[in-house]
Amino acid sequence: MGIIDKARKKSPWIIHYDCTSCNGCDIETLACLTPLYDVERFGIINVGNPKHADVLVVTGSVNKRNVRVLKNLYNQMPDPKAVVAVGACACTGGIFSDCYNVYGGVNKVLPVDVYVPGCCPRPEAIIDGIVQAMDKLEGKARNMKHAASGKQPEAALQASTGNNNDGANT
Amino acid sequence: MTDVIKDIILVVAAIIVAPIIGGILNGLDRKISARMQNRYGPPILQPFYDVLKLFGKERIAVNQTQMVYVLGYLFFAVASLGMLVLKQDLLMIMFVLAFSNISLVMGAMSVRSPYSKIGAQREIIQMMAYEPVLLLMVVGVFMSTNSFMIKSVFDLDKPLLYSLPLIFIAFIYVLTIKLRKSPFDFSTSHHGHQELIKGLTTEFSGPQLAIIEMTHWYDLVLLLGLITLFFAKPIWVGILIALVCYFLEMVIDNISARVTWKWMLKYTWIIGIGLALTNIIWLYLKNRA
Amino acid sequence: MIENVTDITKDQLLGEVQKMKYDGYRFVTATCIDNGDETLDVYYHFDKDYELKNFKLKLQRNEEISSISKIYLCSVLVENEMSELFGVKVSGMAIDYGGHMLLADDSPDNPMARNQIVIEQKGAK
Amino acid sequence: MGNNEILALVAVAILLPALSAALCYLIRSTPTRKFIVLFTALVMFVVAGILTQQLIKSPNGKLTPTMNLDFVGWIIKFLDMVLMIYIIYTGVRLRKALIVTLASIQLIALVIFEVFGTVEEPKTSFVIDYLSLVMILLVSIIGPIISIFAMGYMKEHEHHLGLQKSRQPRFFMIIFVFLAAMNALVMTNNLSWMFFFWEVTTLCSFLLISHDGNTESVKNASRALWMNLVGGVAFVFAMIIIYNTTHTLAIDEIVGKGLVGLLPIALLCFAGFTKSAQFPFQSWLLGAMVAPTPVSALLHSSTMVKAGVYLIVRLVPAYAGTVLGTVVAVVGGFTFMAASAVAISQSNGKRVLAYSTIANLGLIICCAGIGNYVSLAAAVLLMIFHAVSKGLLFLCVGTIEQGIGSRDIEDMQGLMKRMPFTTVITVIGMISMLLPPFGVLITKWLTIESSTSLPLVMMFIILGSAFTVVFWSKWLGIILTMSYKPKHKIEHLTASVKGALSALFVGVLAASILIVPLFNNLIKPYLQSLGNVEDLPIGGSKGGIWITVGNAVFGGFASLLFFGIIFILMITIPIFLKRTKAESIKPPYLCGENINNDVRGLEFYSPAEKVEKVVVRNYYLGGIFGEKNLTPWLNFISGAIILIMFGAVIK
Amino acid sequence: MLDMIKNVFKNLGSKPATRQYPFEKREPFKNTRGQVGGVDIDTCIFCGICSRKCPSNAITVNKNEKSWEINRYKCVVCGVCSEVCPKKCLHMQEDYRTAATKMDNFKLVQQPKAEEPVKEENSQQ
Amino acid sequence: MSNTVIPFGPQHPVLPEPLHLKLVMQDETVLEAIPAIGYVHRGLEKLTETKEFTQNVFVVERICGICSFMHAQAYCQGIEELMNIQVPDRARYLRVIWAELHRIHSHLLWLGLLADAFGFESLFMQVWRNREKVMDIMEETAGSRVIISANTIGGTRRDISPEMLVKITVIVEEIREDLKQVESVFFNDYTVKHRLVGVGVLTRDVAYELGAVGPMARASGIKTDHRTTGYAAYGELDFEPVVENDGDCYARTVVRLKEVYQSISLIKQAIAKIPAGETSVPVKGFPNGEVISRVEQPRGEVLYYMRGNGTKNLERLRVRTPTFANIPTLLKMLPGSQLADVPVLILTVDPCISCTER
Repeated sequence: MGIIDKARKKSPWIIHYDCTSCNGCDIETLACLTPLYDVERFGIINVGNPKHADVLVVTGSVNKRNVRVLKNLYNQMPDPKAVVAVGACACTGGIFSDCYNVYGGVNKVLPVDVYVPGCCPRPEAIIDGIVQAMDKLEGKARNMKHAASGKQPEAALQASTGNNNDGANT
Repeated sequence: MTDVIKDIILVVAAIIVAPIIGGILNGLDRKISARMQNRYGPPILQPFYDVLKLFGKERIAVNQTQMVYVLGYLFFAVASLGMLVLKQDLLMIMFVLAFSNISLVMGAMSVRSPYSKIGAQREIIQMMAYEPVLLLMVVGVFMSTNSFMIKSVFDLDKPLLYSLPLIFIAFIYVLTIKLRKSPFDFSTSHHGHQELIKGLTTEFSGPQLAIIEMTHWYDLVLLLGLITLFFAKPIWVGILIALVCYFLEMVIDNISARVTWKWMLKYTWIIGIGLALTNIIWLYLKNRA
Repeated sequence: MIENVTDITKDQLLGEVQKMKYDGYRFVTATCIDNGDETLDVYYHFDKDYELKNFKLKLQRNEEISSISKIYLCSVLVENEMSELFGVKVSGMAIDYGGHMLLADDSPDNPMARNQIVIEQKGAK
Repeated sequence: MGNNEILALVAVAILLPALSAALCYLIRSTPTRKFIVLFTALVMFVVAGILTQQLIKSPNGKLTPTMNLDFVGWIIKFLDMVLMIYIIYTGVRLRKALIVTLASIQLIALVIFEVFGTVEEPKTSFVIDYLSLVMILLVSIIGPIISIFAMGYMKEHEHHLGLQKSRQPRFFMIIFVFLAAMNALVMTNNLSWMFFFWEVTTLCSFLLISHDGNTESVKNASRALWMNLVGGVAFVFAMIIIYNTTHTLAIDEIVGKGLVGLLPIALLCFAGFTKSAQFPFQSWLLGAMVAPTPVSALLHSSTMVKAGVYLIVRLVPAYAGTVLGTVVAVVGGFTFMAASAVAISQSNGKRVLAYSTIANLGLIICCAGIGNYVSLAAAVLLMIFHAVSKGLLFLCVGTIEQGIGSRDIEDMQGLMKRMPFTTVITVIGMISMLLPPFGVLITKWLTIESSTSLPLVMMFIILGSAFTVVFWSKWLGIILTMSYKPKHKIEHLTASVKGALSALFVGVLAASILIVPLFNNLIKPYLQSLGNVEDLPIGGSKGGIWITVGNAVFGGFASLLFFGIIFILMITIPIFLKRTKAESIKPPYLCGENINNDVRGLEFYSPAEKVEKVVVRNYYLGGIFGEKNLTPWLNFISGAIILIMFGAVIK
Repeated sequence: MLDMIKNVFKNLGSKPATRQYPFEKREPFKNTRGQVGGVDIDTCIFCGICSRKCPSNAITVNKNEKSWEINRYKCVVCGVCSEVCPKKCLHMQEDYRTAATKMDNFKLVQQPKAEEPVKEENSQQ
Repeated sequence: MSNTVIPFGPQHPVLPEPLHLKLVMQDETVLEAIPAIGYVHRGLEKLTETKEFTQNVFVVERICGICSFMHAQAYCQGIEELMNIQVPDRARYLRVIWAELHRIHSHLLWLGLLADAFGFESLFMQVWRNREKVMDIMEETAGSRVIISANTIGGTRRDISPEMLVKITVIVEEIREDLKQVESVFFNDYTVKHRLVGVGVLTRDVAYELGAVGPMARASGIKTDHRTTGYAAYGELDFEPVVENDGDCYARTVVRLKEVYQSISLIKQAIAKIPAGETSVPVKGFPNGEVISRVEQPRGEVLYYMRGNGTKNLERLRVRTPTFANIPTLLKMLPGSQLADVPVLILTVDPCISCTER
């Protein structure tokens, strides 16, 4: 298993979701991909699909409509996974924490692993954040192995299929 | 009996060596592409890290059958590689390769996910575009060797390239589609920045994705092997040409935008089939004369 | 400080807007202001050659106005926004988001309306 | 066995179904009918089996029971007239001048030719060689199985239509008459008899298409009738020309002599085109899809339409290597490509199957036209594989239609959860049409390998097979779509339906797995009978089919090895799957807008917080392959090719 | 079609533009607003202007406790606090703040006679 | 026959921002597309009512991180007009310089994203590599890369030193050189043109009727550019709006690319003409009354409506951002397009969803 743990650290795939960011953090996250910073050096790829991703990079505070999207995305990511909150808004809600449509930081909705402060954070800071998140994944993977044995995929299903059972929708 | 044992050893060796070569080539591709974009790029072993990591991920599924298709994809790709190594019927290799692809398409269509399904539809259209060219290539090989067995390609004293120059170009053309390189990366793309997210592979994750990734490596080796056929003697020249072609694909990848599938269909048929057919008719006339 | 403001009533609205369209004006946007005394001001801004023309419409809360989206389709967004954030009733919008263009289910209703502020602040503290 | 025993067997093969037909019509009790159907089926199996055994034992690969019964000839002549008059009557009743005209032409020509002329009937009325045997096996095995299926199906069908009085007696009568006619058609050596049975099948087809009696079915049936009558007219004139030039109507002589001149052969091929619904005559077969599914399965895919290709394959020695052969290959190849292309745009399951049938018939005709040993082997193999697979698929679609109330492909999503038994069989049936190592693909491979002498035809086949992949895999994908959810079964199949499906399913698998013995025992002797060659370029050994030139193998595929590996995989994959069982079930990706707790991912939040269903339809590429745009062009081109064919043979 | 090819080969031939970040750090520009460095707690008079002017309310000043506290994860690094500070004891730092796995407020308390401010900040990786 | 109905966004890798579309398609032809916004709605207009009007500068900057400077500029210019503040000349020029730097950064960003949307990764990389130079200027002059917070009511918060001004001229010239290399790709490359020419055509009349602004309108042949009214120092600089007449995606690309050159020229003119002196004047009193302020952002004209009531808080601040005006064009452009063109079409609007929703 050691080799997989090693590989895990070298290949963090991220999914970036812009909650209510002002685009500042988004463009800095995107700037990480560009030649000057080139996070692919660390194996980081912006895959854009929760099913493939290891790290969820969230920018911006969570607003009331985004909550479900964020939860869905997180739910669809396979373990071990980490959440990185990028920017003041994602950490605490920042300047918008008093707005009526804002819940607050990402930690109100998801377990955040790494906080990257700043408005906007420098690309370097974002790289640091993702690298830190990778370190946390190792511990998470260990927990996952313990939990896996007792897990029942059907259990979640039973709870949820009650609402629509019409055959035409199979 | 020794022949059979030799064959088995050959196939097993191919099965073990191919993904390593494929992975390294893939890593080189990423590195060189990065350099073409003025970036430093990932380490060459990056594809292996990715696959290993994916094997260590949680196994999530959308339905119970996905894994079957993924295994089908892998198995038939391996089988066609095995047939290549054993120098079997080229036409059948193409059919088995198509089967492998259809298996992936079925896997993508088996889930109720819009992007995966649309990706599958596009993949089917891609297959419709490149299959005729591949089959025509096989026919071209037949016309110059008078046999469908790959063995006879190696028995030929003149490289195939001399008699099939146009088909070679057509093959390079469809290779871009097969390798899912820009401008034809619309059923799935290496980077998710396209309208279908990851298209075909959207719903595959963890070990499933790892197997798909490995199958791509097998595919890559197989396709480069097919290029090698065009210059089978001496074999190192063929391999060199295959690598040059692979480099060419990287360049094409980096100098073009993604086109639409309608364009692809139209031009693959016009250019690909046109070139291949011209070549075949030329051979046909030459053979009759 | 705003030039070219014309006061109109809500019955004149559609006619005046139609006239603006004939005159080749571009619809810029509409602005809704809650005066805090159960009245709302709605400005409709039009532009031609960098010159703004504004219609000012004074409304009682709960008054209904008709949508101008049949004349200027692009007013759809701003009208939806008005009805969501201020509770202005707008009838006949080309696309009606039903109060869910910007706001989610559990967002406060008409958050920009003044009577809401008090409740909001109380709730917050 | 002696001559008389074999003659008796032939008589049983023809007369027993005819008798059963009469009984079915007369005895209107359901249990009795069931018994008759089962009994007839059993006898037909046995007869086919004995015939096979006898043929394999026979020294020259031919069974030629002779008989000196002139009155049989007269009975058939008489029945011929009756048949024509009945068709004219039908034409009058339907007010279709075209039908009346065509039938009248045939009647007049026949009367002049047969009654007033002095026609000498051939001595050997029946010749059973390996080609006939293949057809007999198809008719006598698939036919009864489909009849058994029809028992369960028609009950449900009539229940669905809400009929007061069952029309099943009539239905089964026609089916059995058809089986009798079909058996006779492939066994007879007399061209004029063949013509009679040919027209009987046409009439049966007409009656069965219009079985439900609504306007659409009657309209389509009458179209089928007149198109087939066009072929009939060609047949009659071919017959007359042949007799006038060679003074014989014995098919083996006509074929063997090769002195007939190409025109009558071309006319016969033309008749074959109409019967096999080649472009531009494809519309009748598509219209025939309104008939109850067993009819589609039996007449319009497995057997009757094979009569056309049977005739064309039978005539191969007469035109192989001539310009006619080339044109026939072009017609077939073009139909294969065109029908496959149009099939892409179809969303109605039965129509897709119909187009696929047309395409495969085209491929058989194309193989016949190419006319070398490899392609002929492919033609006969394809006749077998296609009949089994397509018969099965039609039955499956019929069952699915009764299960879910639709034959639209798009409605078949998630079928796996609802009708698991039917779905598995359907999927295997489709795979057998499409993928290695199943037989249909092997024949496609053989065709391509043998068509290299005709680049144009080869391109048609290659394009056609690319299109084939498209429409099959689209459909397969829809059927296999499912979400993670416990089974939701609505499948209730009667024993007859289940039995028939299983039987054909076993047939599909057996045919593909036993391809080597099949080849060695049926096709190889057939090929050898064509030219008495010892050294065939194609052979079955080492678990597969190999094409050789001299001692060198130039193409080959060990399908048995492949089946073996698949079998091993089928055992190991479940074990592997168990080890890699999913740890959790996640809904599909819907851009994050999934409805809460909906692991199946059927719905998403759309604008304004509404809940909307996710619908993903297949691509039908209407702009490129649309039936309406494409058909006129394709008809025009194929019509032109046929005209060229006649032009080429007349000059 | 081949307009990009020149660029691609030029890039291939030249050194990548990538700055090998963790191994090669760039000196921050002068006067960059990296983060609020903190307050010179001994000179601070706890007037609270910085707290009032802070647009995101990240700073808390407690006159009684004599404490100055900043939530760096709420701070938008606008630099207003250092501009408005009457004693100019609040200063901005040029280096950016690194990521952390826990959010902690940075609190400084003026000790009546102590030399050093008490730091309650958690260590960062 | 039912049609394909799929969600597109809010989380979608091709859209950097959460925009949701319900797409109704047949094969891949879009029949109907209904955009949904609200994923970035924070309630910023309300927030400005509770903050002091001086603090609001920082709030409006964070409406959008890409055109943050222009938001602050529009706000400040409005308040200055309301309170009759005369901004020093140097500050007016500095505003022009920073604003044009922002325009370059925004357009380059957009060009990169567009390249990414049509699958041209290496082009994306080249354009964004160039953009980093602008970001460096921002950081060096204003102290921050993206949200530079350089504006304040009554002027600018920082000055740019003369040496730095010279350096800026050199760097923008470098940017022009670099951009020239990729220009031909955008203008001439076959595959790029294949994806852009004739896609999403918006005729002049339709664009005008839908209220399109900025490059969207200019690409459709409407000669509108609010800078020509001469706010800040634009009146003293020489430029002409870039106008194209085709109204398709290609025209929009051309307009934006040419505007980068225009901005470079404006910066150089401004640096040449910039007077010495103070950069800000002190502000006293509170705003009272109503005012409308308009500024040309990279995406088009932004409209600020402000009403003060003589207290430190504003009574109402309304922002009509350019994307808000441009989104309705999507309603006309998307139906009938191909699925593959949807991202390109959305991007050519250059949507700034956080602007739109505030």
